[in-house]
Amino acid sequence: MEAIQTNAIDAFTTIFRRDLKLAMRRRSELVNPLAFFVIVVSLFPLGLSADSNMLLRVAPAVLWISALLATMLSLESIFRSDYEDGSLEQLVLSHHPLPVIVFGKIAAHWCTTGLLLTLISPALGISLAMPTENLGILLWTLLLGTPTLSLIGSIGVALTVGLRRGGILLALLILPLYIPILIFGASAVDMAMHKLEVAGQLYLLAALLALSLTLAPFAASAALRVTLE
Amino acid sequence: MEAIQTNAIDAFTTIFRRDLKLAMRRRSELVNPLAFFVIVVSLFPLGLSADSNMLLRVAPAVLWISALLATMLSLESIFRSDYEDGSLEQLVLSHHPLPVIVFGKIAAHWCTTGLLLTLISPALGISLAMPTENLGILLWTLLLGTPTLSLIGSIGVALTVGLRRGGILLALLILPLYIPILIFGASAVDMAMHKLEVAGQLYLLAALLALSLTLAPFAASAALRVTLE
Amino acid sequence: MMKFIHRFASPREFFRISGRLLPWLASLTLLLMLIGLYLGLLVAPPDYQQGESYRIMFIHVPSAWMSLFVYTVMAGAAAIGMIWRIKLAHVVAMNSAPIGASFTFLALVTGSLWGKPMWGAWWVWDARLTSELILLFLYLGVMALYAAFEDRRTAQRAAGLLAIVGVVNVPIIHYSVMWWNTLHQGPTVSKLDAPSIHLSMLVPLLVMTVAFTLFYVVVLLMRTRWEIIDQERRSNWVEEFLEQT
Amino acid sequence: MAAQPETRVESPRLVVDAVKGARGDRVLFEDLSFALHDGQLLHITGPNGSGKTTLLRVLCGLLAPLEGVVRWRGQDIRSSVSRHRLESTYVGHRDGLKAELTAFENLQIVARLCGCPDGEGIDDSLRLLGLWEQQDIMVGHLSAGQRRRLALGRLILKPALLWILDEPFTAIDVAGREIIEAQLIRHLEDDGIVVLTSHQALVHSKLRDHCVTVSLQ
Amino acid sequence: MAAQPETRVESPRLVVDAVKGARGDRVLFEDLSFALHDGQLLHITGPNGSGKTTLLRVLCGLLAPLEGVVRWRGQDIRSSVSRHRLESTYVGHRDGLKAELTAFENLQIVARLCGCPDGEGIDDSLRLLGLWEQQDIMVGHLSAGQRRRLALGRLILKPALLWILDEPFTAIDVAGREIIEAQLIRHLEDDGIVVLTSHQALVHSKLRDHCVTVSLQ
Ligand code: HEM
Ligand SMILES: Nc1ncnc2c1ncn2[C@@H]1O[C@H](COP(=O)(O)OP(=O)(O)OP(=O)(O)O)[C@@H](O)[C@H]1O
Ligand SMILES: Nc1ncnc2c1ncn2[C@@H]1O[C@H](COP(=O)(O)OP(=O)(O)OP(=O)(O)O)[C@@H](O)[C@H]1O
Ligand SMILES: [Mg+2]
Ligand SMILES: [Mg+2]
Repeated sequence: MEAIQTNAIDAFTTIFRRDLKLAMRRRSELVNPLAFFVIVVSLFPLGLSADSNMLLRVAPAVLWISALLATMLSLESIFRSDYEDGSLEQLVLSHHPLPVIVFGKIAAHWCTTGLLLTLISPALGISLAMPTENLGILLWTLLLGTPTLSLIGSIGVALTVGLRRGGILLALLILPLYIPILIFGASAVDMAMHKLEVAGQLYLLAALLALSLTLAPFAASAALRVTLE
Repeated sequence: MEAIQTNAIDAFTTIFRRDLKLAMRRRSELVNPLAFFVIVVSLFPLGLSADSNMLLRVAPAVLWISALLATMLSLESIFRSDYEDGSLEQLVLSHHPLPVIVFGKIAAHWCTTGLLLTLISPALGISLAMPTENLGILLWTLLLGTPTLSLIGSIGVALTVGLRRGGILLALLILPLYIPILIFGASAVDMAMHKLEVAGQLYLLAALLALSLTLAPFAASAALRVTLE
Repeated sequence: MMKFIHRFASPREFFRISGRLLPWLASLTLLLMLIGLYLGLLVAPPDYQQGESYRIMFIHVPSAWMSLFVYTVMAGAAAIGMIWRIKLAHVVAMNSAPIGASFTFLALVTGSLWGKPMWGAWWVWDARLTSELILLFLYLGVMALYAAFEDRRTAQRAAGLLAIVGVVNVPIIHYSVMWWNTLHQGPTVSKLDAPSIHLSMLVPLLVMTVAFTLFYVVVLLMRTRWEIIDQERRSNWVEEFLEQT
Repeated sequence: MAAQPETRVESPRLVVDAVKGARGDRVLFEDLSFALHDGQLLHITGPNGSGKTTLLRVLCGLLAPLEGVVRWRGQDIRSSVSRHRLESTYVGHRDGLKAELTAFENLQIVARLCGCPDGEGIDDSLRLLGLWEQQDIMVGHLSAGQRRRLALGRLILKPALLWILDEPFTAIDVAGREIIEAQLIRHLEDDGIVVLTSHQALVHSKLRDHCVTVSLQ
Repeated sequence: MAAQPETRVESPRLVVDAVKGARGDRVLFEDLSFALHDGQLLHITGPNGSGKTTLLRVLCGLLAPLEGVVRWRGQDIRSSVSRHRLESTYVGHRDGLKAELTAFENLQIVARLCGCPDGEGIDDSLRLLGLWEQQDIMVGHLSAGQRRRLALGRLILKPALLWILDEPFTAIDVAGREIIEAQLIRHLEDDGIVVLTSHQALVHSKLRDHCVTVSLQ
């Protein structure tokens, strides 16, 4: 019993470190969700008339939607390359519990996307004319929300990874699940900007995070087993 | 001389019909850029507080940005699957001029994405509370703009197709090139909603289309030659 | 002339000649930089409107100019490399990208530092600012594409192609952004055109510009030399050189 | 259809019992039964498209058989998963290597995941496979055959009883083939079990002594 | 290193002249020269990673040689592209088939792109390759060997003088191998030229008569 437990932790760290190393190796992957986030956010001032009052009012929605899209676009990296070169098959066949392995991969994904997005978000908030005292709440909602995005996303990727062209189908599966997070996240920032109380939203985001932390690795593992057949 | 010319046209239609047929076969691909477009557009009322005055003012930007993202996400289908199964190699080695083949693929891509997006856009415009008399101009800007998106996009895909994980890198390469189209397209719709003259923008969009029609197939072919080495 | 170019374009000759030039160029750069900063920060009078904060101009304006200049050089070199298949041109193009991106970044940072006291905001979506930001993305795209390929020759040509496509787009971006911003509501941003500039400010500005250009040349030469060493590390002359040092 | 291995006293390690496999609507094999004892090699043969790959995926538990069961040490591999997983190694059509990591790093991950101490084991495998000099090259830069050799490295690293190999000799040159056959022989002599498919006959005579054949139609 | 074909009176069709090939920083072959006449088969051999694939890609013009030229009918293939393309067929490592189309549709596209009338030619090829019954199955559902057979179908459909084949026998069973060797013999007897790599020796003795070998180190 003891022995198996430490083994599972070993497996988690092996996978986590492996995926981080892979993300470092393909340097572009580390930089790019970030770059995408920055670019999409800056499309809005370009599409809108760049009047700062208007920008300010759409800022929470724009930031959250962009973070969501950036995460969504990078989701495939959780499983696709492993699927394509056959590594996923090998991981599924390993004697460690699959949820542990999947959890290692999700954790690595969040560190290379959601965490980075969160860290850069204040700068983008400023570019959309957000007042500095609201940047804290932006950070908090993203910090609580983006791990949930990675976790839920992993289920979608696991379901679509066997398909030839998962990309857009994935978006279709995932977006409806992302909507609650988007609504809570964006409205929390919006309300904070109107000087309203937002603890409720934050608790809800935290609850969603806890829920997906416990369920998503299992759901994603089950999905993988099915699609790999 | 005669003989070669008709051959090139044959090659174009062969490729065009092949790619359309492939898009039909993988049904998901036909539906999905569309579905993505619809979903992203409907995220905005969710992220914003759904007040219709606000929606109306952001509608042109939101529609255009979503169309742009939907096109961008489907770009990979132009070359990636052909690259992965080795068909692209074979197409490059065919004795037909590569730009003709590339052009056939771009045309098929536009028919299955940009054209469909354009056709559905009025319905989405209405859902964002746009007045009906402005839907015509929305249609026109998309009709002139989306082919340019496919054309420019093909260069980006050609450049990244050999890379293991082109997805987000592609976005980074392509978005700066898309910005002028976005600005002209969105501002034309916006100005039409303010009852201003927009012929200038439409001419510019047409000029960009003409420019990319003549250059993009050649640039994309050159890029393919480089990345296939 | 052609012969000289070809000789200079051969890696070995380039290495030899640039090795001789470098120390001189580097000291000249340093000297001009010091003079420019001295004149700009200490000698030039404070501005009657902006007080001391305008002095950031002596960094901002040259780096903004350089950001555009370097992009042109990069795209030109890439085109030369593609058309005449000159290795050295590709190397120059690809080594220009990070330098140009740094200048662009510097222009953005100094600009927004300057913008805070001037406009009360770190960033506004003004035409010039926006196109500078897009320029940064173009640079980053070129660099990312270059880094993404494992084979160096492929990387150089692919990224070079992107640089060339980008240069077609730069004027389009520039004008589209101007249009977009002026067509809408009136200018939210105070116009940048300063009234005819005083000589005591113009001189340090020009000195700094020359210094920045030289700085670019020096860094470019250094990076190019190291890349040549890396590329040709198996050839005899590089081994000889490495033994000497 | 089923092979008839010589009867032995001990109970067989791997038992395939009335298994039916299908892809899409097509039934590929039905009522297929055989049993393997320690030290036996099963060579699955059959023309293209007869279902060899499908059968191997059933044997390693990636695919559920439509009917019948596969038993390892007497237990259904679909219900008591971990024992079978711990004791078997599958090398499929695809190599399962990360192109961005070096040869060494790839083996390191294999070693860590199967809980064996790294270090020497990895060095030995690299030497054995003739990849010692390539150990710091990224796998994406290796040739088809070098990659295949590396994929087979997991056989050497992970101490498993059952080896399941789908066309292991693809892209591998003559010298490489000899190395791998030698490994197979060593494994069989240590009482291991091997199941493999290959369109080429096995070269080494010692292998043929251990060999049982099942051919699919 | 270079092979010495018997000298003939006519000038050789394919000439490889002092070619140097490299991947990454590594030089794989240098100063490699040989010439092929009509009716000759060139078997490129060499251990894993010696550069066989690289050489084939140079020969079909996908990769520029670092030094030297490849000449087809006396002209550099990198400068006068279309003649060489028209007259040669390359079947590489990957099959170049669309998984979503049926076997028939795949061959149809090949036929249309090389300008030959479809219809009969396609039927004949399917029959010849033993894929007549699979013609309406999507290629994604075919087995590894069936797909490889279909990929080789382009040799039969497109009337080309020069065939360039990278490990054509991968995943193909014994019967399939015989079919393909028979095609090679027919092509050579019609004065065609074949360049191929394969780690397995050629079986048919007639092929060996036409065969020249170049081995890379
Ligand atoms: C992040 C903010 C800023 C950016 C990205 C930026 C960018 C640029 C660029 C690209 C140029 C070169 C334009 C050309 O030569 O065509 C430039 C020049 C200049 N900038 Fe800025 N700028 C910024 C903020 C400012 C501020 C706040 C001021 C002061 C009010 C300022 C004053 C100038 C001046 C005086 C020039 C020289 C104009 C000329 O060439 O005649 N900039 N800037
Ligand atoms: N995903 C799938 N869906 C439907 N049918 C499939 C699928 N995969 C394989 N098949 C069918 O199953 C049959 C057997 O495939 P399998 O890959 O097991 O053959 P194989 O014996 O390994 O052949 P080969 O020697 O060519 O590798 C093939 O004839 C094919 O038509
Ligand atoms: N994209 C690449 N970048 C860098 N090096 C590469 C690349 N592709 C191949 N190589 C190197 O080139 C060498 C030759 O590769 P090639 O595929 O030509 O070998 P091969 O003779 O076909 O081998 P095999 O018999 O295994 O198929 C390999 O040793 C490999 O290290
Ligand atoms: Mg098989
Ligand atoms: Mg090879």
